[in-house]
Amino acid sequence: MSKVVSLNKVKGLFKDDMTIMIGGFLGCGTGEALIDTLIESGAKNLTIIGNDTSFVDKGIGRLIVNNQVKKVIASHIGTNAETGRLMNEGKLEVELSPQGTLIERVRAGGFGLGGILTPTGVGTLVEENKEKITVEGVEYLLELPLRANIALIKGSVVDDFGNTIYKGTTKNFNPMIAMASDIVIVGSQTLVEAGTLNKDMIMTPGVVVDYIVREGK
Amino acid sequence: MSKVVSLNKVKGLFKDDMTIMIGGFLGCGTGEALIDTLIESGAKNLTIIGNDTSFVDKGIGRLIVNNQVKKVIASHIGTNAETGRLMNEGKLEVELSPQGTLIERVRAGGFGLGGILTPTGVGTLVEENKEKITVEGVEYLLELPLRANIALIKGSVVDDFGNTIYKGTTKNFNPMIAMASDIVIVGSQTLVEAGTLNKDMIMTPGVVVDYIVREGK
Amino acid sequence: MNPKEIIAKRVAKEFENNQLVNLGIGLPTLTANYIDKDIKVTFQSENGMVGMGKLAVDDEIKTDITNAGGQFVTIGDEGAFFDTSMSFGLIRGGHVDVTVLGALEVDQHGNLANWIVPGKMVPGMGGAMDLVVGAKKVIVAMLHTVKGKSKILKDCVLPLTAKGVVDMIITELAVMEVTKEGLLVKEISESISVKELQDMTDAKLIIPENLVYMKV
Amino acid sequence: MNPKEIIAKRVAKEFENNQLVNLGIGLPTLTANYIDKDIKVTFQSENGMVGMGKLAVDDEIKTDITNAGGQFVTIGDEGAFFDTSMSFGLIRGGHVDVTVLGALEVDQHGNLANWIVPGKMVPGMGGAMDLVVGAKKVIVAMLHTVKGKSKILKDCVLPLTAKGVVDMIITELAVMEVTKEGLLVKEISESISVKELQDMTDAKLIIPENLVYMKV
Repeated sequence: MSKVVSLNKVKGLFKDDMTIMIGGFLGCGTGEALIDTLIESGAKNLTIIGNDTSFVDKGIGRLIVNNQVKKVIASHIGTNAETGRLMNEGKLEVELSPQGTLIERVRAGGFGLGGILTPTGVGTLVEENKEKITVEGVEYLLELPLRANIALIKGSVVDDFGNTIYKGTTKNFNPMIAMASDIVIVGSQTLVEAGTLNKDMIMTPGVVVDYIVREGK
Repeated sequence: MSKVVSLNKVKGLFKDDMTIMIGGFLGCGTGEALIDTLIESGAKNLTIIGNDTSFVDKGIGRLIVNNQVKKVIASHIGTNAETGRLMNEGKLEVELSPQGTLIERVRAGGFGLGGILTPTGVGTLVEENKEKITVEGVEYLLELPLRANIALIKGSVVDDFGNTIYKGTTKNFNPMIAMASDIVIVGSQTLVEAGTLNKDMIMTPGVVVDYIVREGK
Repeated sequence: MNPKEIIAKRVAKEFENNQLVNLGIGLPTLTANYIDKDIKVTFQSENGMVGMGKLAVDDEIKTDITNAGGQFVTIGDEGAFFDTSMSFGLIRGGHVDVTVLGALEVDQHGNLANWIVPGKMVPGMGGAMDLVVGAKKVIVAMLHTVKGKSKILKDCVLPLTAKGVVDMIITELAVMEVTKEGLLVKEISESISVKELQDMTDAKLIIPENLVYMKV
Repeated sequence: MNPKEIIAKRVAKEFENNQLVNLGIGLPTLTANYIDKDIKVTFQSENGMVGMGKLAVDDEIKTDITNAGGQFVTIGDEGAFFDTSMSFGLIRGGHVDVTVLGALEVDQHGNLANWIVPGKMVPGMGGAMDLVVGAKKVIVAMLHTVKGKSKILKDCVLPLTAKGVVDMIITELAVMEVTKEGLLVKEISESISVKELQDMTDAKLIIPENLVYMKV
C-alpha cells in the first residue's frame, strides 16, 4: 500500500485534543497545505509544539488565529500578536522553552531518552518546577522529553517511501519532530520515486514516515 | 592561513597522555593515514575513544598493537584479540559503554549537555557507579559527557574550509566526534574548493575543523 | 532440516509488512532468507543504514557501505544512510519493530544474558543493550539447550544484557511468549511431548489448552 | 556619528580571524557592516546555517534560505545548512566564539536581562538563553542609558536571561569587562569624564590607571 495519499485522506486523522508537532521556523519549513488541511478538519483544543507561532497569516500562526489551539509549547511567540492576546485573555496556554532546550526535548522524545541535562535556564524563570542536577560542580536543569500524536513535516524532496531531503534552512525542527510522533505526515514539495534520492542527503528515513501528501511549491 | 596541512605538520600535535577520539566502525570511516601519523608520532599512554578497537591491522586496532594506548572507551573490543589480551594482562584499561550510550556521551560533550538519561543498561553491570534517576516511574541511568583533546575524522569529500561530507556507512561516530574535541583533524579522501559542496549534505561544518590532511583512497 | 534452519524459518514468520527489523549476527541473520515474498520488511544495520540488502559481491562492492560485522553489503531503493546517533535514535526510540538476537541464557521474567561468556574474553555489548531495550518486539532465537543443559532458566545466572525485555523465545523445539505469569508455550515441535519439552527446560512452562504444533 | 553607530563600530573591533559569530537582531546585526577587511569571520544563524551572508535581494532570493528573523539571506562559500539540534549543539557546545546581544539590564555580576519587558507581552526567549550560556564570549551592545536611567545595574531587577554570563559591555560611552571584582572600565568616550560615566552608571565602576579613550 502506497504511503502517498490525498490531503483529504489525512484530514481524517486530526482529532480534538491531540498533540501535534509542526516543523518550521517563522513558517520557513512549514507545510502550508497541511496547515490548510488541519484547519479544514476543524480539530479543536490542540496542543501545538513547534519553534514559534509564526505570523498571523502563516504556518502555525493560522491555527492560533483560527482558535484551534489550547496550548502552545514554543521558544518564541513574539511575531504573532494573536498568540500574546489570547494568552493574556486566558484563552491560550503558552509554555516557553529555550530553543536549544526545546529541540533537545523533542529529540529525547524521539530518541528514547528519559531527559537531558542542560545549563541553559539555570538561575532564571525557566528552572521553575524543574529538577536541578549537579555534575562535577556545575548545575544543570533536567529537561524532559516531548512527544506528539502527529507530526507535520515539510520535505523539499521526498520519495514515495517517505525518505526526505530538506533544503536550506527548512530543516530546523522537521527532522527531530519526525522521530517524536506516533503518526508522521510529510508534505512533499517535490515527489520522486524511491531509489532516486542521494542516500547521504536523507535526514528523515522513510521508515518513520506514515503518510506522504503533496505540498505546493 | 589555510587549514590544509601536511601529515607531518599534524604529527607534532600528538603528545603523551592525550585523549583522542577516532571515527570509524570496525575501521570503516577511519583515516588510516592519520593512524599512520599517530603511530609515527610515538605518543604513548593515550586514551582512545571510539566505537570499537577494529582489527589488529586496521584503524584503532593498530594503535593497540603498537602499545600506545593506556585506556580505551568503546562499545566492542571482540574483533581485536590484542585488546583483550592486553586487558587481561593488566596493561590496558577498557571501559565498555553500550553503543547508543557511547555516542550520546560524545554528543553531550560536543553539544554542551551535562548528561543524558538512558534506559539502556538499567539492571546490568553498566549501572555500576552511576546515578539512577526516575522519571515518571521509569528508571534511567545518568550518563556523562565525553570530550577529547584531538578528534581524528575521515571525510569522503572535504572542502578547504573543512566542510565535510561522509559517504555511506563511513559516517558512524565521525560527525559527533568532530563536535567533542578541542582540535579537529579531518583526513580528506577527496579535497575540493570551498563553495563546491552541496551545503545540504555537509554533516561537519568547517567552522569546527582545525586541520585538513589528505587521506589515500 | 537442521535445528538452526527450523528456528530461522519459524522466526521469519513473525515479520509483518512494513516493519523495520534489526537482526543480530549469526543465526538471526539467517532468518532473512526465509521471509515470505509477500512480506516486505526493511532491515536496519546499526552502524548506519536502513534498507540493507544482501552481502555485496564482485562489482556490487562499495568500500563505504558495510554492515555491523564489517562486511560489504548492498542497500535497497528504500534505504538511507545516517550516523550512529541517528541509528540509535531509531533503536532506542522504539522505531525498530523487531529485533532478533541469540542468547546465552534467557529466563521466565524476560531477562536476557548474551554478552558475557564466563571465563572467556568479554567482547563488549556493542549495540545489543540498546536494541533489546528499544525495539518494540524482542525475539530470542537460539537452540533450546547447550550440551544438554537448558538455556531457558527460572532466573538468569550470567550478567544480564537487559532486564525484562524479551517478548518471545523461538527454539527448534518450541515457540514461547514471555507473560506476566511466566513462559507461555504457543507452539511445540511435533518431535517431542509436552513432558519432554518441560524436562528440557529449566523454567516452568505454562501449557495452554490450545497448544498447536510448530509449523515451518 | 550617532550612538548606535559608535557602538556597532566598536563591537566590530572585537572580532578575530576565523571566529564563529552570532549576532542578535537590531543593533548587534549592524556590527557586521564595520568589520575590518582583513578579519574573516563566519556568521551563524541559529535557525540553521553558518556562513550567512547579507540580505538577499532580487534574484539572489531563495525562499528556502532565511535568517532567524525570517528574512531571505545569502550564504557564503564556507557555509553549511543544518537542523536546529545541530545549530544549538554549536551554540551550547561552545563552538560559537562570540555572540553580541542587546540588553534591557546587565549587572556587575555579568547577569543579563533581555527577554521580559515588564507590563509588555512576553515574546519568548527564543535562542537567547542558549546563546549567552554557550558562546565563549558574550558581548552586550546597547545604549548606556534609557530615558536617563542606567541600564548597567548593581543587580538586575528584571527576570534574568542567564546568570553570570556577560563578558563585556559596549555602550556609546564605554567599554567594560565583567571581572570577579566588578565592572572594569577598559575604554571611555572622549566626550565624558570618569565622574560623569560613574554618575550615569548604577553599578560601581573600577577605573584602572591605564584607562584609554574609546576609538571607533
